[in-house]
Amino acid sequence: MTQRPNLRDLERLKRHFHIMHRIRAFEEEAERANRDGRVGGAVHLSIGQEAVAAGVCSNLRREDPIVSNHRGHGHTIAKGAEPRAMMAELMGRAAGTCGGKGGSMHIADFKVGMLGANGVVAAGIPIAVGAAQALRLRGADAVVACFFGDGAVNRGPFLEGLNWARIYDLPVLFVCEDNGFASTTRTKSVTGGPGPGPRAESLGIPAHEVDGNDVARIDELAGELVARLRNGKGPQFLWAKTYRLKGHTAADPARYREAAEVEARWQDDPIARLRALLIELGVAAGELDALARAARGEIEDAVAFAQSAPFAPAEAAFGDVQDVGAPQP
Amino acid sequence: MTQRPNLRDLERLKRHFHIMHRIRAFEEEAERANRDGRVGGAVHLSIGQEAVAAGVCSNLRREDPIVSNHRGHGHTIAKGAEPRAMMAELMGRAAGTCGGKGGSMHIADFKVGMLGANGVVAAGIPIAVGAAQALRLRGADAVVACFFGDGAVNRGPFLEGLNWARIYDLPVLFVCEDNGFASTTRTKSVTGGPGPGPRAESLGIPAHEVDGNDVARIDELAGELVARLRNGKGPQFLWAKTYRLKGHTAADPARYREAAEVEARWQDDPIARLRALLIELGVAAGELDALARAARGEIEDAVAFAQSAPFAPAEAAFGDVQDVGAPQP
Amino acid sequence: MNTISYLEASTLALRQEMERDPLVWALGEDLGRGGVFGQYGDLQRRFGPARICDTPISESTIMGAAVGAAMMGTRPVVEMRFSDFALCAVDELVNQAAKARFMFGGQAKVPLVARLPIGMWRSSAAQHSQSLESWWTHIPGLVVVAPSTPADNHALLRAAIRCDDPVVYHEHKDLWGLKGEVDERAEPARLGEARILRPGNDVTVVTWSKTVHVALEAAALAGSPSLEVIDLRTLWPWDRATVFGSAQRTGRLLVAHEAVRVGGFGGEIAAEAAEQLGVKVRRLGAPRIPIAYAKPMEDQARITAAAIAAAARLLLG
Amino acid sequence: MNTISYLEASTLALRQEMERDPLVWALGEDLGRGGVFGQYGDLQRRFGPARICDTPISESTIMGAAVGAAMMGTRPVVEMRFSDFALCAVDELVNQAAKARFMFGGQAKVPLVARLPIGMWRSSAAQHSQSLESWWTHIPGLVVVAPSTPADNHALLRAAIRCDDPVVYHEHKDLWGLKGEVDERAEPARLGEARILRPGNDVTVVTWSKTVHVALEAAALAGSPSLEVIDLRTLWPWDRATVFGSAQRTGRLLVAHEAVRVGGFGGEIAAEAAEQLGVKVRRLGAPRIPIAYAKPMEDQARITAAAIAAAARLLLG
Ligand SMILES: Cc1ncc(C[n+]2csc(CCOP(=O)(O)OP(=O)(O)O)c2C)c(N)n1
Ligand SMILES: Cc1ncc(C[n+]2csc(CCOP(=O)(O)OP(=O)(O)O)c2C)c(N)n1
Ligand SMILES: [Mg+2]
Ligand SMILES: [Mg+2]
Repeated sequence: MTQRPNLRDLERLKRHFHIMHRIRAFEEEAERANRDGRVGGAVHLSIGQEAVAAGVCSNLRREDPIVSNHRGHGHTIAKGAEPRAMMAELMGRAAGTCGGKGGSMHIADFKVGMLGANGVVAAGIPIAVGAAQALRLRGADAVVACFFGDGAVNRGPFLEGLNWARIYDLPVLFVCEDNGFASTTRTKSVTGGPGPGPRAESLGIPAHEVDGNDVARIDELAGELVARLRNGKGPQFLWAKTYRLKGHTAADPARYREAAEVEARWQDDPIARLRALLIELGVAAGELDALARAARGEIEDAVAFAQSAPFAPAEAAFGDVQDVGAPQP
Repeated sequence: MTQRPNLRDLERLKRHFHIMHRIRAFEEEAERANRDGRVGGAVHLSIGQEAVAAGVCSNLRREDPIVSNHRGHGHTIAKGAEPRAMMAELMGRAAGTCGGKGGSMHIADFKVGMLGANGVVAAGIPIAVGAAQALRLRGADAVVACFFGDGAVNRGPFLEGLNWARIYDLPVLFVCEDNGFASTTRTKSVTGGPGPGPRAESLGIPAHEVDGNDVARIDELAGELVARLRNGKGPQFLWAKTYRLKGHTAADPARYREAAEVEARWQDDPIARLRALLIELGVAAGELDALARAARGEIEDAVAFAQSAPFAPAEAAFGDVQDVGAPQP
Repeated sequence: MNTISYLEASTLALRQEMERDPLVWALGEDLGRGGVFGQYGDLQRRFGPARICDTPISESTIMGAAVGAAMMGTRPVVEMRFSDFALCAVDELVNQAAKARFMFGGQAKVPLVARLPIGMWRSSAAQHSQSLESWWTHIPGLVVVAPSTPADNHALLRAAIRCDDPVVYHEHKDLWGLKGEVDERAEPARLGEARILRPGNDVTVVTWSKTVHVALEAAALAGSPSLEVIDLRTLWPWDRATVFGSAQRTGRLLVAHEAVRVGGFGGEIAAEAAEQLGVKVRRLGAPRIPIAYAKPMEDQARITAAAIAAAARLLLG
Repeated sequence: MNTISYLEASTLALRQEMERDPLVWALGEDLGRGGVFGQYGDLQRRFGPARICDTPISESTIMGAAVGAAMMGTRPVVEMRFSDFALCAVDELVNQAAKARFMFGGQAKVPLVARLPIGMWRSSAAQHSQSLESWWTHIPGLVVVAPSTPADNHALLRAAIRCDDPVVYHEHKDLWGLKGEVDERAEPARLGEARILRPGNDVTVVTWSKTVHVALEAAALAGSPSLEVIDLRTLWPWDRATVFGSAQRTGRLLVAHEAVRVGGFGGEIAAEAAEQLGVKVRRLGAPRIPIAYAKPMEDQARITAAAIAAAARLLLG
């Protein structure tokens, strides 16, 4: 059950509601566009996991970087990126956040501190700790949030990166989005021991388990942890238990799990839960519907924008490679 | 203080005494030979750590493989390799265990189940779990012991390999020889959290701390753990706390630590401790001296053998590369 | 003879080798559900989870465990999903697999097959599209294979599995669906043998993997010079006799590959031919750019039939 | 002008760049005690542990953290100890450092310098002797450098640190002790410029790193043809103008390197020269064998002055 939020304020919850709807709408459009070919490549949807992105990022400032994994749309939106530029990226347009060079799997928006999704599982972890180290060298007091999945805790960089953050006391919030799966494999079946949290603890990093579908609780906990980071208390680990409601990619029918299991999990949809909470707190259904519609409208606008935006010229493939010894078209 | 051994028998302790002296003598000769150029490359001495090799390997059968790291002479001798062939390897001779191709850092003797030292820290861990998996596929009931240092627990393969052993329930005894250093760095200063044992526990592997200079206790504990492995109880972790009495390599004067610290640690020399215990148990000093002399004699014989053994012909460099597409001299 | 796909040919090959030798097994992520491209089919149901082994996302240990398992006398087939992810396992492949036999003076061999699917597929951007086969040719101890047809994926994979050396085996992601005739009872191929797919008089075109099909297309283009198209099939060892024989006949050698031209394996073959035969040489490969997501930019990294024909014309002078 | 060693030249270069730019820093194992070869000297005492950062044995994260730190505007110098250990950090170097700028559409650059000491030193066997510089030339986004003298190690390291691209910087372990004149106030080198070290008429010899000294020795051998010795200094970008200019003059090009010949960077240069200029080419490199421990076998992997002279004679003859 959703816990009674130790409320900061109702407006904050409504903002979460808006952002989570924006993520949901963005990914539903991306899914559709991937199926009909307007968006290419592998598209990893975070539908069902929106509460983690919203709850964590709402505690970050624009100058606090985040590092993401392959499932990065939600983090990017929650960090404040423009849906137009994001959808343009997914459609490979010059107006995309990466000029069409990255696509969904490499979405990034450095303007808002989003240092990139990544096609290699766990590769973002070392990048995040290095970013934190650089910020310290530069005298900035920003903090870094690093998102990864439960599958990433079985790769070496998980150990190396967390140890690194600990020994240098870096202000990094590690966020493990435990959605139960690594592609088609149930992560539990390939993960020894008691799981991500205890692994972090064994590396000296305090771990905090949280219901990953409860945005109010995530927001509150992330707020506490980010405050600790800002107070120089060293790295923190957030273990958010959630569920991947869609397949691994938009093209994955996910036949390796029962329809009934997925259906049951839809009952725990973080957006529906937040809606119920807000109604319980006295917000009018009409106001919420308006917020949801607004979010949907923003995304429809983004799709329209992206579809009519031009592609970068083919020769742009020769740009952004390197300064010294740059390739010639 | 050395614990009263829950004695299997006195003969066993005397065998340890002999083997530990053999290791000590071998490495003292290797050190000398490295200084005067008879042995080349980097030579990593395990002087002060002999109890771990002796205590663990005495519980293994010939067909139980071990995998080692760069500091592998002790493990190799304790597993039963011939000092002559070993010293010949260090001197690069054709009669060496690897025909002179490996040298100290790649010493190996497959005949006695010694699958190799390794020049890459932590690289032996995945190899060890794979060896265990292969043994299971082949229906063998052998167990594998994997030796590595306290520096190796900060590399990714530590996490990956231990997790692997856990999820497939492989009979691997992980032996962390915690000698306080990784080259010139005190390992504590770069290791977050409570250390190797708790890291193993967080991966679901029972960890057992032991005084790494107490061969009787190591033998006993390793005996218990190997029995568990043979009974299908899954992987085990032995965390042996010891000290590297010499420099990182035979060429390292180790100026990064005080002479007083090293001197104090010599008081805890595992060989001296074992000698004191045996005397306390009533063994005559003369008998022990004879054992030590015998060990020293075997090594002197090995040096003499190696020095007079021929080098492999230069063209042997073209052998053992590959079958398909083999290089031509 | 059956008409099956390049993907199915690999499933068949692995199945046959697993039936033949109980010490052949495979390990990698999601293999129980067929693997990321379905190339492991229902093999786990057939052989059980110990021989079709689902692993965690632990590339270093997938490769490293295979090294240990190979040294202990089994024949692991290592699935890396995308050749890009093998970059997480390079110590294990290069410092361990390739060198163990030598370092240990021949005490053990390392008969593993590392499957590293290469190449551009569709809009997969810079971390899922690479072709780095030339790297492995530079590493003593490794055998390097890159089949272009279903029949070869069957015959070469079986040969790779029986080979006592570590083999880096490159399937091309854009060929999975390619259909062709496969004789299930055929002998495994001999590693190191190229094949002349199309005779020609003017220019010898040496190529492998997907670019074989592009070269055949080029040869069929109206106005193209007469191209002799050689599918190299194995990059190490490469079939010098066949390549040199053809190049000597035509007097002109073009090497074409999808990988980046600079530092690509085309340089090795062209340099050898220039050095040993003195024939005219030319190379085609991708420009030195990462592979972009958006199609117009992505296409800049593709070698086209027109480009091959044009390069051949330049050689003709 | 001071006469200092190749090693000291690198310490000086790093010190000067750290004094000049507070965002230059270094990370790696044991740097506080000077690094494995002493090349970090007393820099930690001078600049503190945040800028000369002692790390755990975590190559993936040493390189990966540098990528993050470089994207955030600092200039990390990454110490890998032995180029062999960089094989534990290839995803980070190739999939991340080299591609980040491109994948993210130019939103960030990755100005890191990865120091990968290469080469045979003394009896260090197969895992501590490799030269894999050709690999990095194949990777779009990377700059590749290999200095052969103290002056160049000073001037090129400073240039590498100021470069906005990721630079793979290869020092040769056998050159640490080499002494030479270094002008502390000299400008940093320009990356991509080769240098003709010795003029000659018969054969252009292109080489880099330690083999430069072997080539000079070959040129001085009695009975050797007249060799024009070019130190390439930077492998990517390589100085085509200087190499081609010389090769056109002599009509003969020999590329010699310590790395394995098959798949080595010699193939790239020889193929380009054959293709573009039609000059006679030849390559020298190590046989395709791992490097053995025992000296007689180890020496089989060495390129000698006599071998260079003989290869040059073959080109002439
Ligand atoms: C190093 C590496 N290995 C394998 C893959 C293929 N892959 C992409 S996503 C994924 C599953 C990741 O699971 P998790 O970390 O839990 O994230 P989730 O997909 O559940 O969000 C895998 C195996 C990869 N991208 N990188
Ligand atoms: C991947 C890798 N990084 C660095 C090194 C260099 N190196 C060799 S031994 C060593 C220290 C290892 O420490 P530990 O594991 O504690 O073993 P010990 O030397 O103390 O026995 C280092 C850093 C290496 N061989 N491999
Ligand atoms: Mg997951
Ligand atoms: Mg140690």
